[in-house]
Amino acid sequence: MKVLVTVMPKAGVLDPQGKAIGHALAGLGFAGVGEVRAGKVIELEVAETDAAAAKQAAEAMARKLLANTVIESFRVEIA
Amino acid sequence: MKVLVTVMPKAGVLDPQGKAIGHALAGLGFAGVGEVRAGKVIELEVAETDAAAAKQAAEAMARKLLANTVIESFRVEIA
Amino acid sequence: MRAGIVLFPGTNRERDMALALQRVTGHRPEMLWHRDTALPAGTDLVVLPGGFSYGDYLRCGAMAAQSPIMQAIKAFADQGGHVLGVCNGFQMLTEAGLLPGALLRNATLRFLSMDCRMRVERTDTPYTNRFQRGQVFRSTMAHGDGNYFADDATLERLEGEGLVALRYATPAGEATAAANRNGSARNIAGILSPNLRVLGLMPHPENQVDPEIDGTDGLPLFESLAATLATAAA
Amino acid sequence: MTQTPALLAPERARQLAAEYGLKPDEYDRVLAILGRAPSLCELGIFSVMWSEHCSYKSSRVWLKELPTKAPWVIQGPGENAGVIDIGDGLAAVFKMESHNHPSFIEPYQGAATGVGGILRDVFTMGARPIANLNALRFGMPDAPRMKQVIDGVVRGIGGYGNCVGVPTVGGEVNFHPRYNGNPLVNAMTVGIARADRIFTAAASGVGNPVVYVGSKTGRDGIHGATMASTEFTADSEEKRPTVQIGDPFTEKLLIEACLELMATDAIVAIQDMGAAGLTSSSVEMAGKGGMGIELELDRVPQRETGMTAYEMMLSESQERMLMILKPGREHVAEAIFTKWELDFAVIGHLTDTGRIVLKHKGRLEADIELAPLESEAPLYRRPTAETPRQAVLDAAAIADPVGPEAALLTLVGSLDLCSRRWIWDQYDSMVGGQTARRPGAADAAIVRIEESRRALAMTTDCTPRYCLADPEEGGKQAVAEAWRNITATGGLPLAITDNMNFGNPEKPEIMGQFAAAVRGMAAACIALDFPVVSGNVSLYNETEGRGILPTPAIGGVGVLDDVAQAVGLGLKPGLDLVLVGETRGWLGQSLWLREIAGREDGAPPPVDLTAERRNGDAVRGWIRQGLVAASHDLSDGGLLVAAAEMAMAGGAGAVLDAGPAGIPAHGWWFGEDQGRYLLAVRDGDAMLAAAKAAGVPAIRIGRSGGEALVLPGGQSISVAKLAEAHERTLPALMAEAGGA
Ligand SMILES: Nc1ncnc2c1ncn2[C@@H]1O[C@H](COP(=O)(O)OP(=O)(O)O)[C@@H](O)[C@H]1O
Ligand SMILES: [Mg+2]
Repeated sequence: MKVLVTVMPKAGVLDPQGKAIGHALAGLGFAGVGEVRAGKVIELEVAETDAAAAKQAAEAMARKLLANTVIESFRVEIA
Repeated sequence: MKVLVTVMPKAGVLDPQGKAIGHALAGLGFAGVGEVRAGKVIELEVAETDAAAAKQAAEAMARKLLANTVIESFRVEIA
Repeated sequence: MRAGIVLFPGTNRERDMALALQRVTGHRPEMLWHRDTALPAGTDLVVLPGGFSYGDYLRCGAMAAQSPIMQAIKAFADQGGHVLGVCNGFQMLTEAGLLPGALLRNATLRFLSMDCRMRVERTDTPYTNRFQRGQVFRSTMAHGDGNYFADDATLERLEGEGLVALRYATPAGEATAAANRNGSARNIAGILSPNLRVLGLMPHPENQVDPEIDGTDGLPLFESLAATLATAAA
Repeated sequence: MTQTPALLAPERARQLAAEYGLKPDEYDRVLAILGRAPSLCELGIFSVMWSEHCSYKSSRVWLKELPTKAPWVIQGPGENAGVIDIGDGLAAVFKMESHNHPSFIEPYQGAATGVGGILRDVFTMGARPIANLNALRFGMPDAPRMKQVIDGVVRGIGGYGNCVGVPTVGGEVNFHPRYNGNPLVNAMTVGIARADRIFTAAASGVGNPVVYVGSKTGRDGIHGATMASTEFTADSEEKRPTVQIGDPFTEKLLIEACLELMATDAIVAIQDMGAAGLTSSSVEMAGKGGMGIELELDRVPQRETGMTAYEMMLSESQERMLMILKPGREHVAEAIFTKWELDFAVIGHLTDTGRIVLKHKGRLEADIELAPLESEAPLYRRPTAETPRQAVLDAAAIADPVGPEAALLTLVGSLDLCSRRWIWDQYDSMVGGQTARRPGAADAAIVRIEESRRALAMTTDCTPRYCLADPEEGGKQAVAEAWRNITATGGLPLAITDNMNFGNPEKPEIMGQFAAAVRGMAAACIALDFPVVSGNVSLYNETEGRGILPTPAIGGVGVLDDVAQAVGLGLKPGLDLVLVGETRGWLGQSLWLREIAGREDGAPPPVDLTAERRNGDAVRGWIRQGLVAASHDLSDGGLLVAAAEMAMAGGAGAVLDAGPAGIPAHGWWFGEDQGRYLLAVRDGDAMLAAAKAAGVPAIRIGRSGGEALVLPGGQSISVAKLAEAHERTLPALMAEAGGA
């Protein structure tokens, strides 16, 4: 089963990369782009076959390693 | 409208980061984790109100800037 | 002083650090391995050196912070042990929760390898007692993720408790935006734990300990440690 | 098991051979060697081993002319890297290599994997890498995609070098429209080993295990021709060759693990898997040792499923090494590689058959006699055409449109002379704690050797516009400038590596450039006792039929017995400025001519090798006697640019005297006559006397002090203003290349 963990900078945390992307997009002539946030996505192939259990395991991984909750929030989805 | 652009290393392209994450998860005792791929997600706030048009614009941004199509593939979703 | 330098996969400034410590103690510090679960008996300083542990993949220092030896280091710090984290080591200390905050990508979004200057904010610490208060010293930085971040409450607490050890500053000692290349909150270059025994900083004073290489601006930091720990041992 | 592999049908084989780049007569030779049609895997092996890159078929006849011997040369060309004795039982191991095409396709990864590859060439030989350098040639920043290329290449070099913890201490950069479609990325690594602990690739010992270590094998970088082939499978998307991705983290582990294993006595031979990966490493190791080799490809650690023998043999996945171990030592090696969390597999053994035999899934995939694979490899003496000589320009006949003050400000901010700080600020130049002179601080980078007083002086040099105008003088000049740059720091130049970047060798004028450049290099190497110990050739650097400027990049290495002897170029106040060497005011091919007069013509400045040697030996002697406070060689931009560079580096100004009568002012200030140095000394009279005694031309040209360069006409240009013009160019150009 494939699980997606998406990790984003928390609101209020500086996101220099998102800001730079927004800037670059504007520079390339893409109009109407507002706030840009840049995060990470980690795609995990897990042996678990039960979706709820897989989700729970991925959440544990996110809390332990994949996200730094001082600066990041995360969400887990089954792909 | 919020658009999500997810950028992943192409299939077959080495993903050292994913490899290291997989290794670390195994080391932390998370069993049953198979292949891990690490990518980026860019969350864009766009002025566009038509979903199809927003998606199209985001695809253009991905091709032009957000993804390096030599080594990365991307997908666009409306959040 | 009995110092141990921890080696993680990808650590690369361990020899620089060993040279700096050797300069003030006369002997080579011990190298410790990330999979060790205990520190050698009698250790009074643990150093987490610079480098790219685990390739800086995911987040700098994140995987190293989960290493077996980190448990031992946390216990050591809890018991009042001295822990110095430089660059990647600072990132590990924040990831492991031994110091608050986090180190984000440099505001320039580029790796910064250049001289910087730091102002010494207090001199009554194990790491700074050989500096003058307000002294500005030169060091080099070499990092992609040195942009110190903490929420406002944490920053207020750090300031209030005097736990900001070092701030990026101009040669004249002003903490200006221009002197703060990586964009750190309040120009913070280094912070201390409440008991002043854990120090994390981004620049590399271990590269400024030899007149033949790049001057000796960083030497007082190591002399401070040597003096503190020699007294402690006596 | 069958006796012959599955053979290709004759017409199909011939067609594929052509697709893989084998000429018809080359393919006939393959048939003669095999005595039958090849299997796909065999054809792949021949095509990569006989490619220009691996066989040097166009360049070999010329490269033989380069001098490669000296009493201090331990290992000349032919191994993974060259090795020289630097005293105290230590050896310096170094080489330079190009990654031009990959860097244009994917600048970050192309440059990064270039650095990774050259590092492996050096630590393969038992050396700990202590320095990286990079010689870069870019097109004009406003050319399509070029800023992205510049940005990606610089990030890639930094990204890899910074992570593995090897300081990037020097290099060079040129810009020219002729690189618009073909930028050059040449990376150099220098390492240190014990002179009696050098490892080589020659295999020996029948039955000895063949061991694979490092990363797993994927389909990275497999010969592009396979893409067109539907031979293997229908799902072509999956099997498409992919860009190689560098993993500096794994490389760092590989360095530590290999060095740890090398400290034991387990290794017989070792070789990195570079271009043509498993093929070239196994063929070369067995071939050099006169052995046979048999591999079970099922045991190769694989990253992807369903890989064929052909794909495994041609994969260019990064961060992999092949070793021959002593019998029974597998467990020693395995323990070390497991500790460093790297893949380890025994994939075969040595035989006495003189053949390479490959098995996969219970089938024979290749069986080739090794000796003819090397001895019958194609070798071409391609036709050459001489570059027509250009007229020697007379400075007096060229009008100076702006005067020295304006010209200087333009020149110090021009692309080829502006500060490279934007680049080196992204490279960790200090890691290791031994960098005594960083980029910009001296003419060569100085790195001390751990636990020693000794230091190495390292530089890369080449002036491509000279090479285009006169490849022989240009080749000479490139070697001479490297020698001069090392000398200017007080270092004793010992040997060079080279990276020959040229266009299509099938064109006589390109092959002529190559041959002439080698001739010039050889002359300089001999005159300066500066042999070639390693190198690399990159041909076919052409886009739409237009070649790059001929670019024989030279990487020079020298030694200082004591790091304290090293001098930099930073000027301090209160010193006499002494110009060493003869000035005629040579403006042909000078930067002044290009940037100020808008012309790129004339004969380039000739190099008088006798004068070069005499002047340099004298300067080095004076530095070693402690007579010199700062020193700089005169090259691009000439005397006034050199003075400005010293002033900016040290933050002090100078008052300059007028040149001798008979030399036009612009020739005096900006001529690029060779074999010259600008020295800052405490006692100018003593220096002039010493010069006279040594028969070295020298004159006092001014005195340092103040905050400006003051010209004889009274014009004063503040050092701050110069620095502003010098520093502004690259950051301004690259600002919008941004950071995302
Ligand atoms: N690509 C690069 N990487 C690192 N350092 C560089 C690079 N290019 C130039 N430098 C450094 O910039 C300085 C000036 O280079 P250059 O003008 O080529 O010197 P020179 O003319 O004396 O050979 C040198 O210290 C050189 O090592
Ligand atoms: Mg040079």
